[in-house]
Amino acid sequence: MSNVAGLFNYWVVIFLMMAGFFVVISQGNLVKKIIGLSLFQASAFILYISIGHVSGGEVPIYVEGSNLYSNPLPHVLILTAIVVSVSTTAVGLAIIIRIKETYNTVEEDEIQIIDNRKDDEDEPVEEEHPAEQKEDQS
Amino acid sequence: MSVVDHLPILIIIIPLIAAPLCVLFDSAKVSWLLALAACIFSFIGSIKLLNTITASGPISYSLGGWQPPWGIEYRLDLLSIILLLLLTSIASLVVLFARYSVEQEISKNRIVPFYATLLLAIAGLSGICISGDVFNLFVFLEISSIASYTLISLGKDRRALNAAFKYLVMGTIGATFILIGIGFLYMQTGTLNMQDLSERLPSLYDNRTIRAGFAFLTVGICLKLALFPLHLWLPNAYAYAPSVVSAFLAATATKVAVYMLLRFLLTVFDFNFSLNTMPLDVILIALGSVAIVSSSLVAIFQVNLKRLLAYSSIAQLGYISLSIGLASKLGIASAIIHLFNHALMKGALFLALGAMIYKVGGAELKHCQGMLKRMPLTSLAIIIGGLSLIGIPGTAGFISKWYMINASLEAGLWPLALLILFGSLLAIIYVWKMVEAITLQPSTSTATAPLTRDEAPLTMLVPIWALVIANIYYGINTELTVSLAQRAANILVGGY
Amino acid sequence: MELSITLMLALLLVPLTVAIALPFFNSSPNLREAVTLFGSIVLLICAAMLYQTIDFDNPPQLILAIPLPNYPILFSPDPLGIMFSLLVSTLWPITSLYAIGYIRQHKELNQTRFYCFFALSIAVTQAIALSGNMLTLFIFYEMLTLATFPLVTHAGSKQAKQAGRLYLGILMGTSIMFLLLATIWSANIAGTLAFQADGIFPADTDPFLLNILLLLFVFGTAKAALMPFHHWLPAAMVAPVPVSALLHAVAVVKAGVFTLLKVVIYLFGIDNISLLPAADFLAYLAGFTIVAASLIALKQDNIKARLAYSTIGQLSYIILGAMLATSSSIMGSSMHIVTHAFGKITLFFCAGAILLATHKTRVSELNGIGKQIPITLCCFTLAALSTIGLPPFAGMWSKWWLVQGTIESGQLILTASLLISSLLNLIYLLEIPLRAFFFQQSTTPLTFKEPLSPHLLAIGTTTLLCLLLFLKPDVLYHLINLIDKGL
Amino acid sequence: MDIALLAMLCVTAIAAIRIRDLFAVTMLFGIYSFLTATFFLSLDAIDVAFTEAAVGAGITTVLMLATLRLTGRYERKPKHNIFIPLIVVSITGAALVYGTLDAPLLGDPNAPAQQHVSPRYIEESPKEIGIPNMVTSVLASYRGYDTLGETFVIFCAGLAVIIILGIQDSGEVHPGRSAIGDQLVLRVVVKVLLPFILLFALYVQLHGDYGAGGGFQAGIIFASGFILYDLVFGEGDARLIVPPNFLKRLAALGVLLYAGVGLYSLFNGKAFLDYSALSDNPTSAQHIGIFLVELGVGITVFSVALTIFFAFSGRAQITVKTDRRPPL
Repeated sequence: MSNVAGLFNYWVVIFLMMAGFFVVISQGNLVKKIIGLSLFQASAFILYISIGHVSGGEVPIYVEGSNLYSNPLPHVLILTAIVVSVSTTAVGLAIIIRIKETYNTVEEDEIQIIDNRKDDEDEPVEEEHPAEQKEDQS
Repeated sequence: MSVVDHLPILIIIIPLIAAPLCVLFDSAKVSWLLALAACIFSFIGSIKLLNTITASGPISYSLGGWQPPWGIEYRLDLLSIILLLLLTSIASLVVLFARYSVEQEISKNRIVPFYATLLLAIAGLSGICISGDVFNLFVFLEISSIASYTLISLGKDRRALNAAFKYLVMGTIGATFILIGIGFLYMQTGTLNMQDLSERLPSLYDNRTIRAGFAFLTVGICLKLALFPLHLWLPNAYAYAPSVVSAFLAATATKVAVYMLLRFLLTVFDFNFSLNTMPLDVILIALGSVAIVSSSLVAIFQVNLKRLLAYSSIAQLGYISLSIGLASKLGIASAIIHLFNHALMKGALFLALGAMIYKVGGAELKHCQGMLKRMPLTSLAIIIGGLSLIGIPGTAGFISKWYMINASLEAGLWPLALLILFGSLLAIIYVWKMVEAITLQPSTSTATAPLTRDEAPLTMLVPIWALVIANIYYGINTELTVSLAQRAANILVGGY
Repeated sequence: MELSITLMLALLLVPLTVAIALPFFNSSPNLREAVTLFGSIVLLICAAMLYQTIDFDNPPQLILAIPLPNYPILFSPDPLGIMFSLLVSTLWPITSLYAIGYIRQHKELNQTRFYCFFALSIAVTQAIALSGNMLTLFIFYEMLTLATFPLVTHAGSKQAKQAGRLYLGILMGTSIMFLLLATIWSANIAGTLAFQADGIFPADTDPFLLNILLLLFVFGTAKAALMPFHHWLPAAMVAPVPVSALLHAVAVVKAGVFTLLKVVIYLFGIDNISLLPAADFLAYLAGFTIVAASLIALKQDNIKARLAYSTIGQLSYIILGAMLATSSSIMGSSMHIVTHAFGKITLFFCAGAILLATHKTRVSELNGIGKQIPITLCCFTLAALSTIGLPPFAGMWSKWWLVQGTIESGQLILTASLLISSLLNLIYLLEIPLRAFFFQQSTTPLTFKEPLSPHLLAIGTTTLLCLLLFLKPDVLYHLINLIDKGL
Repeated sequence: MDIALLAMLCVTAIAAIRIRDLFAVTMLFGIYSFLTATFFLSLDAIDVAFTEAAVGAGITTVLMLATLRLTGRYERKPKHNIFIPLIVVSITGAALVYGTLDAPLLGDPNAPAQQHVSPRYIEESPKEIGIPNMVTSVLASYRGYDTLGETFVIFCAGLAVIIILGIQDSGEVHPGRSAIGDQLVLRVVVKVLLPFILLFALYVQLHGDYGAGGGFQAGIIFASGFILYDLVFGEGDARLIVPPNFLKRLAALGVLLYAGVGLYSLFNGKAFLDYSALSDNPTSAQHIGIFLVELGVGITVFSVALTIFFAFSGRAQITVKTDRRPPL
């Protein structure tokens, strides 16, 4: 029973992770994919922090007299991981914006259709990128 | 400590630092020179390290002066140095090639950040190959990944954006899986250092957490490796990225993923657990086989040569994972050999296509017409590269095939030998599609390209031909590749 | 010893140098062809000297590189190899002579490229002849395919493209799929690929495996054009005549059967071969090919195609002999490599000459052209007789030994197949001179259009050689006996 | 407490899956991050909680909103079936649960994770590093190299956004044209708040040794000060104060500062990032080292965060101005 109590926490976290994961692979909207990705990662972070948790332990900042602290290492790892995930999100969103501008949609399947259509055409795709050209002049 | 003792960190940190320097100077020319200098430095450094390692065994370097497992350790063994040599040499050549290709393909105001990002990608990948700490590996994996997403998104064709995004999503999922895997390992061992893990894990092989961790690491890495069902991100990413990027990534990125796989399967875990206790060997063989056949078949029907090569890359990764799945010293060795040789071929081919795009303006079959007359050297490079891809004797590809087939025969799995050969058969077809388009004169009515000679500039030809010659050299003299690979395999497989 | 090694190097390098040098003479055809001729003659001299100096008891060994530990790229000729090398070296100058006449009259495009790859193919063929282990042989076997590909597709026409695909597809496909597998497998079993008199396989090798290996080797060597892998040869006939003559009647196809002989004699050892059921099966398959090819040849109207099928049949003689693996059948096969070469190359030369003089490529059109080009057609007749195996021509010797081989091994069905095919040869080869001389055709003007030209010279030479080889087959016999001694 | 939190987390997650209004989803994500942060707090991870709040609820949400402004707020109903994803997810989930079956119970002080490496950090770091916040010690010293890598990740993200979106130079700005309209009250409030925000950022930067905080959080807050200013006082105003090209270089300087510390010790014969080269007294050496690298992190984070914001908002203006054909 205590066993279940002790693991229950993990299981909820797993549920959260999977919720995020599900959003990523099931949703067609790119923005939502990114949101799902962030959910997925954020939940994974909870898993780490749970690993480092020591019941009855202090926040890992040294104070006279106390000797039981939570494990600082997972905290450090997750600090790094959070930064990584926000960077990824930023890049992903930036790409989405450009996709919106060039495809004028952010729905996966529509983009797919456009791409396939373009496969048949023989024309080079430069004119898809007035942005590029303008900027070349600048 | 002399500078030489610091080489392990220097070969990583120099390209890393070069990136912000590019941004500071903010000049295309300077960035190019900086990048070139940094890569060449790392290359020379790696050669130096190779000598040290072959002479006196693995090197360990404690960062921040904190000895492992408390601090982060850099650990170089033969496998790492093979990868580093590959990375730095290819990187140097690619950057040398980049000069004009980038000027043409990438708008002015992006050239500087482009070089900076390329440097980060290079450093990130190198960092993966040298790190002895699983979490540090993750961090550098992310550096290289984010850099790669960006570089791919720079492609002129808008499909590059979509490809980059796909890659970003898949890659991040993979990374998160790896993160979870690492978490599980940490949960049961309390350490992140590879050596430390390898000492502590054997007693825990029956532990379900460890097994789950193993599974997540493998899946995560296979996503990066584009192993068959997880390969969907690769073709477009390589096809629509700027030429330089395709060349660099095709030659190195997936190879580093293979490195990670080997590192985790054989160093962090050990041979018997990974490939005997766990059913991974069967899975690798099965997926590898499917990858070889299916991707080669798809490759045959491509008209965009970069896409064709991308699919061929997936097939080649199939060969590699299949050889690993053979679960024998010879198998691992041949995987490493092919890893090395395939980088050479694909590097050469993609660079050659880059030169072609630079001059002709595209890499589709229709652009090939009259290539032989127009850019003979480039065409010849493509032909030789293609032959190497097939595995014609006298090229590096033949050596790979020889060892992989030997390995599968040794394992008593002659059907696999047949399969590998069948793969080369398909390779003949798709390679010959290119060669025919390039060599045979088009019926003059359809000849679009002027048949005046118009060869790519020297800074492009030199790297291309350096790789072509490497393809032939390592097809005839295999002392370096084979002996190193076999030694590395012995170390990895260890007791077995 | 030292000298013979230098000579071996020369055999490889002379044609190679020619190939590399030729592009620089692109501007002046005369100089270019002079270089070719000169090179070919030098090659002939070197080959002859090698034959003189070589000591077969401890043959010279030349290691170029060691791509795989203990599988070097090794050159170390045996009598068979020397024979092959001599053969090619003899025919190259003659063919060049012929080519000069032919190519110019025929106004081929990209002549330099043509001569260049021609010389390259010769170099590779020499390498095959001299190769000292299976790896080397395999490597250059593949190279030969690649070196000859540009010649096959020389015309650049759609048809040539198709032919090229078939050529490459069958030759490279089989060699990679089967030959390479067989080679690696053998290496895996025996731990060596060096050619040894009594085979390399340890006595305890699973016979079943040996059977498989033999099949792989034979089917992997599509250059030997054993059915069902023979289609590439007729297809390759789109190439210019000199190519069909030297490469697709001699160098390439003979490289195929040469490989098989090497495999049978020096990898398996004839004692083992005769024990393998696979060998019998293959012998019968060869017998079938012999008859079938002759029958198909009968139906061909295009001269070159007819000759091509005749070649397929003749090649199977050699395979048959190899698979019977009796001493006399082996001798017959080895000999047939040479004798058939002279006969067939002459026939092709003549076909080319006919094309040049009368622009006719079909047998049915040849009625009454005998008056226009009598010399050519006489030579054709003589060569045909040699190919059929009638005295007084070289062809007879080899056939003799082969028939003997079949009888020795009591395979009377195979004996029959040999005789039947000889009969068919008689019919389909002699039809041509018959039509030319005796069928009249009112339309054809009776003008003599056969000026003395280089290619006529070539035809004459080869015809004479056919005769000579019957009268003074010393060199041939010397080598043949050496091979026999080796068995 | 935990149970309640977890329950709320689940609710938010499920809601995020079901709702099609992306604006709402983004808001939910922000809430989710806040809840996570709170949960981290309850697990004694204050630094992480702080960061998660600043990043997840702060930056990420802002970026997502900026994106939605361009890509439209509503998601189309996905046509493709969700069957396969469901299978994949359940398999993965099952694997994870399987993994936890042998896991040490939550909070078990004798769990292996608590045994091997971390005790050294807990027991020694106050002495050998000389600062109470163990997280900072590990972050900036024991595993300082990871943090260097992390900083490069941020730098890389900055470059990435510059490459993908490009940033407007000051020429493009429209002082006074505010994103949220002209609102006097807000302006006053911000004017009053801004100094405090910036001060607080500095405090966080310096206080990292003793309490929660450090370069990363400080950088974010500092940047958010500017972002707030930019939002309220019109797009581009902030750009006049800190022009993007300057920011780019600033970011570069930040990482260089960090890496420079490493190289300094390297060229003084110590290992890379071995702070003991910085001073004879080991603990003060650590102090200096940590201060410098945290400063580096702070600078980079600040400039990159601001760059990214500029890039996104800049994109927004153009896209609003010219119909989806922006010069980069």
